[in-house]
Amino acid sequence: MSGAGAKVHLTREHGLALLAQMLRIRRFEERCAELYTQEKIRGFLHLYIGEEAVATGVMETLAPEDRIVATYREHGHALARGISMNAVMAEMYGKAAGCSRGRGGSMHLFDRETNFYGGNAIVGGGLPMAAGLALADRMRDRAALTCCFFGEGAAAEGEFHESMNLAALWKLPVLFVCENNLYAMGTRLDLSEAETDIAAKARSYAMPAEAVDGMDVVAVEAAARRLGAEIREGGGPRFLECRTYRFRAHSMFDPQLYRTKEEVEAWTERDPIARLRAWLEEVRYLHAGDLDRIEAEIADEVEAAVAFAEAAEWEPVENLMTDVGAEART
Amino acid sequence: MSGAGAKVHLTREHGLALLAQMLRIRRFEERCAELYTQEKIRGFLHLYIGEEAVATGVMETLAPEDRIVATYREHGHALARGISMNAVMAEMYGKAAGCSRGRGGSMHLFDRETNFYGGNAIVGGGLPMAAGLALADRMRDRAALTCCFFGEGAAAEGEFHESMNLAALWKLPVLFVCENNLYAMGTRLDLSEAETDIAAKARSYAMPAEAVDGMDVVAVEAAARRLGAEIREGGGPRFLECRTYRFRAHSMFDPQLYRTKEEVEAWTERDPIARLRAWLEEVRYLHAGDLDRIEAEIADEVEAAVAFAEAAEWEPVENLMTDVGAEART
Amino acid sequence: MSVTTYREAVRAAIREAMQRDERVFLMGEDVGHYGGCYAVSKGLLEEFGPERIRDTPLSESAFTGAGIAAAMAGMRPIVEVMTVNFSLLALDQIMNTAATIRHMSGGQFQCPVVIRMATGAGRQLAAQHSHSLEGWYAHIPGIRVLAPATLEDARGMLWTALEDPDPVLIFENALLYNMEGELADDAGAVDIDRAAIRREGRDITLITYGGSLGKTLTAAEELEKDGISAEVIDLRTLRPLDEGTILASVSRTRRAVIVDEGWRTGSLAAEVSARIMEGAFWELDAPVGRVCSAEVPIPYAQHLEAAAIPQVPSIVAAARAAMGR
Amino acid sequence: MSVTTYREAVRAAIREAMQRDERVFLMGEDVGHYGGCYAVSKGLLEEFGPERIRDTPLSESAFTGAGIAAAMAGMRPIVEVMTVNFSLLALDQIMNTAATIRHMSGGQFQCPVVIRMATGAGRQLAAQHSHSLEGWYAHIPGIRVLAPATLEDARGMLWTALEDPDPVLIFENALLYNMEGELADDAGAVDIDRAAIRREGRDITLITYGGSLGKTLTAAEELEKDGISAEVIDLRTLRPLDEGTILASVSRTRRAVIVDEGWRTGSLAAEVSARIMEGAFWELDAPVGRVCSAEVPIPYAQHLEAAAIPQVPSIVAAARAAMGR
Ligand SMILES: Cc1ncc(C[n+]2csc(CCOP(=O)(O)OP(=O)(O)O)c2C)c(N)n1
Ligand SMILES: Cc1ncc(C[n+]2csc(CCOP(=O)(O)OP(=O)(O)O)c2C)c(N)n1
Ligand SMILES: [Mg+2]
Ligand SMILES: [Mg+2]
Repeated sequence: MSGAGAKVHLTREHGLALLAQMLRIRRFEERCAELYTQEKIRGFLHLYIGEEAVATGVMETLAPEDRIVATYREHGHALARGISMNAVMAEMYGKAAGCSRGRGGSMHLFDRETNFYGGNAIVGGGLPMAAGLALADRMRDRAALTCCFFGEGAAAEGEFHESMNLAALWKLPVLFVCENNLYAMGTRLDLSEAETDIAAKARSYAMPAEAVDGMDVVAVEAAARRLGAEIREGGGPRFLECRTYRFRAHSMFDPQLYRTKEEVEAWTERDPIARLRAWLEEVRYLHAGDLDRIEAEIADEVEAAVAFAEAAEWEPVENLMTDVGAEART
Repeated sequence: MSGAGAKVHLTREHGLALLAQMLRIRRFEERCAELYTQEKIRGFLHLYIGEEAVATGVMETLAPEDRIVATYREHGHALARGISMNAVMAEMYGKAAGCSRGRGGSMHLFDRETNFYGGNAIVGGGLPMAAGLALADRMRDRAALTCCFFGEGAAAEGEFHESMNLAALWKLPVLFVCENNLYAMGTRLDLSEAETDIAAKARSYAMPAEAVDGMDVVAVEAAARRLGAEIREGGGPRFLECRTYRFRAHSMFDPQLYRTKEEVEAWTERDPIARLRAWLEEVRYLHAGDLDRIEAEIADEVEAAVAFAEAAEWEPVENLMTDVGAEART
Repeated sequence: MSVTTYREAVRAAIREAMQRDERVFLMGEDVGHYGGCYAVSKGLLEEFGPERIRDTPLSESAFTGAGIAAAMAGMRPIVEVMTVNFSLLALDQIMNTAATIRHMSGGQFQCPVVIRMATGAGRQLAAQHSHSLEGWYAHIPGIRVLAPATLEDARGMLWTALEDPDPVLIFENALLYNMEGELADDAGAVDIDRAAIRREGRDITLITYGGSLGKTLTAAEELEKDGISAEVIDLRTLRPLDEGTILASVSRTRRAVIVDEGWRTGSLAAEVSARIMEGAFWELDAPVGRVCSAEVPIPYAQHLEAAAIPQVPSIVAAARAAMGR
Repeated sequence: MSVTTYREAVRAAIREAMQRDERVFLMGEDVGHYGGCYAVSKGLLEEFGPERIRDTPLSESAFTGAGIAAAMAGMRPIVEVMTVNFSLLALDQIMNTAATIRHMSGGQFQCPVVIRMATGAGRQLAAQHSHSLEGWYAHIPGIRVLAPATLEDARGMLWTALEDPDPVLIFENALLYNMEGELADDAGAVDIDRAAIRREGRDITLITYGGSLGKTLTAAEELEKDGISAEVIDLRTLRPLDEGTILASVSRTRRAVIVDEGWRTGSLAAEVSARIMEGAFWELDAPVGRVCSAEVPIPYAQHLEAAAIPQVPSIVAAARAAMGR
């Protein structure tokens, strides 16, 4: 891999795992897109295709006790974090076996087991949450960090500003990961920000920040690991900007009037999966049959998830009011 | 005067005018504090005492067509902008002759005549307003700037962040003037901001910014004039941080537990009025009798304003619902 | 008459306003290059340019506040907050500035801004994207709140709102954008003061607005089959309420049910019920009923969402109950 | 029994909670070094230190959101939003996160946060500092809304709220902080489910909460002189409403007036009126009345402000009207 990646000593095993994880996310989402046209999945569906290196690389560096806050574009994060594909797919269907019991859908995947705090659909709304989770951990002397994913569009929100300052001021253990895919829906970064260098913004809160090639999973992982270590040593929050690109439409309703085919094609050339694969071939980590095996395993997993979701039960409508408040007060 | 001030060629006339303006604000507010204990003035009363150089210096540089947005600590701005002391005092009393017809009180002085847009009591709430006024002027090709005053505490608000970016992105003619008096109520700057250099914050929006000694009225005026000229030339927004100090309590209810007497005394030594006066004496601009004359004129004006406010009518209670909406639609 | 959609009617209204008055401009997230989240403003950037079809950053408070102030300084902005769900981020500017500025300044400043937003549930967008808060907004003095439910109103309310010297919030139920129908070729401005009787009836008054009008009319048809003649009132303007039309109708029919997609407690339906209590109590033959949303964050799953919001059967049932059947 | 004030009662409640449970901490603007905007938390910084009495920047959305999340992660934060007027800036976090998270996550996460704020008019603070929005907040499913109106409730509601596994908003009317009275030395936790009958009566039920309780009790005394025996209900918990207590009382007295400092349209009073309509219509001898705030941004001048909000004479007049006198 390029740049930072080159310096990392990647084992064959780890390289293949990264490839498999990214492919797993890709194939899952491709299937979701189909299911959306079949109206099995409804509501909004925001695909992560093209950006898989970010969630994959960062998630590799997190411990089980760490907490994750993500956005409505979070299928990749949920899968990479280890929520089962069955539970995620069932949630997309709105079934009771879904990871949010069918209440959340694509935009609101939650999982207590893996400390996965959503699936937040208000742009910027997850940032105060990350600060608060980290605050609790700090006050409870719990050795964990909170990793907060958000898009570059969120950087314009007041909640970004307030949360960055709070985290830096209180030296909270948060890893802010900005997935800079250049567009917020159809608004290009330079049409929404006077200062387009996102990492520089973070530094204006006296928060150490770096930018990394978000199409290079190895570079992402290396940077996240380094920053995470600094956080774990008590250094306070860190900021990682991942420069990436969304290959698909913003959601399923987007005619993409705001960008050219050429631009999309140029970025597609940098597909993080193709890139890692090429490198693995180059260094002869990818053996004959490896890819087919991986693809087959993933295809099985995806089809099993679809079958699981299809077969799963609907929440009885009588349970509409369940979980508005606690059943009994503790 | 010191620093920047020394380089300005100040006429005697101008020097005396600055002194008189600052004294006028000081004496007005001292009288208000008395009237507050007499319960003639009610609600919240936020005194500007100690910070007069900021409003006085900046306001000198503004044209009649310029617009002003201020905070709840805006008596000085209102007077320096030219709202009559009678109208301001009557507003403090809540009389119908007040500059907001008795609806606003101390925190909400308004005046259409002088383009004075309040008196805004939500911290940070005036910043989007400034952006919008400036946007209108730009779209209407009106050669004017909007001058927006706010405290350093407001810099932590999301509305600050969003407005700074909007103004810089759209190159709006706004002069942002941050009155950095080191405290937001009882919260010292370093307890609320990870990055305590306010001007540096502004620069993170790609907005040119400077900091100036806010106790030096000549330096404030010079800086505001220079930045104002850049704005008028179409350079987009500018940011001026004025380092100043509030000599009195935050409001009339504040026991000032959060700062030491010594600190207050040290700053009082830098009183902008005493300082200008000393300099005017040094350069022999202040002649024998000048100060007495100025003080006497101001005393007359203040007492006339009190008499005016005392004699003024109350708004009939039947008019309670006036101005909730327009009488007749246009 | 031509066939058009609600979306096109709103777009035509914006276009006409932009053409008629150069002080008018549209500002909001993705109104320009994207073409509008609901494609309402599609094509307008090309026609009017980026100064007047102004994409904003994701900064709801600042751009809404800027629109409010631009109106104070002589412009006639149409601020589009993509959906009501995000408008909470701009609420300070709406309640503390737009709604207060005229009064607080003793009448010196006014704020003729129009703020549009999409509202409503029904598209499986779950808890954070399904709010119906237009009735809640109607609590705030100093603003006018509109809920166009028909093509005529989608086409005609905007211009009248822009001529209003005070802030006007327009809530467009997102499920209506695809609604198709006939619209007069010369359709233009409509009043924004009065409720409209969309269907005359003798036995009961069904009072509704916005996204629930269609369901309520369907329910009225069902009731007709049962021999119950239902009058249907479309409130149109949620603030100030046209109490006269409501009370006159209820005084005639002596029974009423209010249909409101807002959560039940503290709904606009509660206010309408209270007004009827105060103004027509002696005329009532039965307690006024309410069909509102269940008090739950709207769930994603289709069957749960459908169960959470007013539907034709629940309206019919409530009307029958009010008839004592 | 000792003499104390509402302020001291709130402070004692916070102190006790901090002592009893180390997961509890207080966070907000000026709660520490300043001693609290209303001096509620005075002295607590010295006692508990800056980690647990945590001054925040002027960042309502972030620190409220952080408190919400800290509760999700096992702490028991008391977030103080200085006044309800500024809470609009935090409303997104309250409505879209705190109120939804349990449901939206299918019951996996819960948010036992307590958010306190001062509310109310009456101190000549004008349009931006005089909101009474506690009734408006009661619209939101997923949260509990409390309005302590007595020393006992000021002292006792907090602990119960902290034990509640869901978000609780506590609104303290700022005019009450100086209220003095006797409080049992062992005063402690109180229920946060039921309304309280603060005065028994036969002829009419006056329903109120928070800052208006005192005025309503005074009005009841006045009415007594007229031979009208008024029952006074203090709602205490604005969400969920204790409908049972309301309906039982009104069914007995057959008349009711609701006193509510919120603006009239869309007030909590409207909801209570609608509930009575639905639950006790056949028991009513007269329409339920409302005494609310005038629909105006609260003006500064004392006489105008006083005219804008409920006062004893207006309560008495409404009660007399309901009695047909
Ligand atoms: C507060 C808020 N405003 C607007 C929206 C509508 N919206 C959803 S996603 C989106 C774009 C966000 O862009 P970015 O943060 O860059 O994330 P990306 O979608 O590119 O991953 C917008 C405007 C929203 N969900 N929340
Ligand atoms: C949004 C908001 N939060 C809190 C307050 C209460 N408050 C009024 S003034 C103030 C301090 C503001 O400090 P700063 O901006 O530095 O201005 P200064 O008072 O020092 O001039 C606070 C917290 C408010 N008015 N608005
Ligand atoms: Mg993006
Ligand atoms: Mg300050």
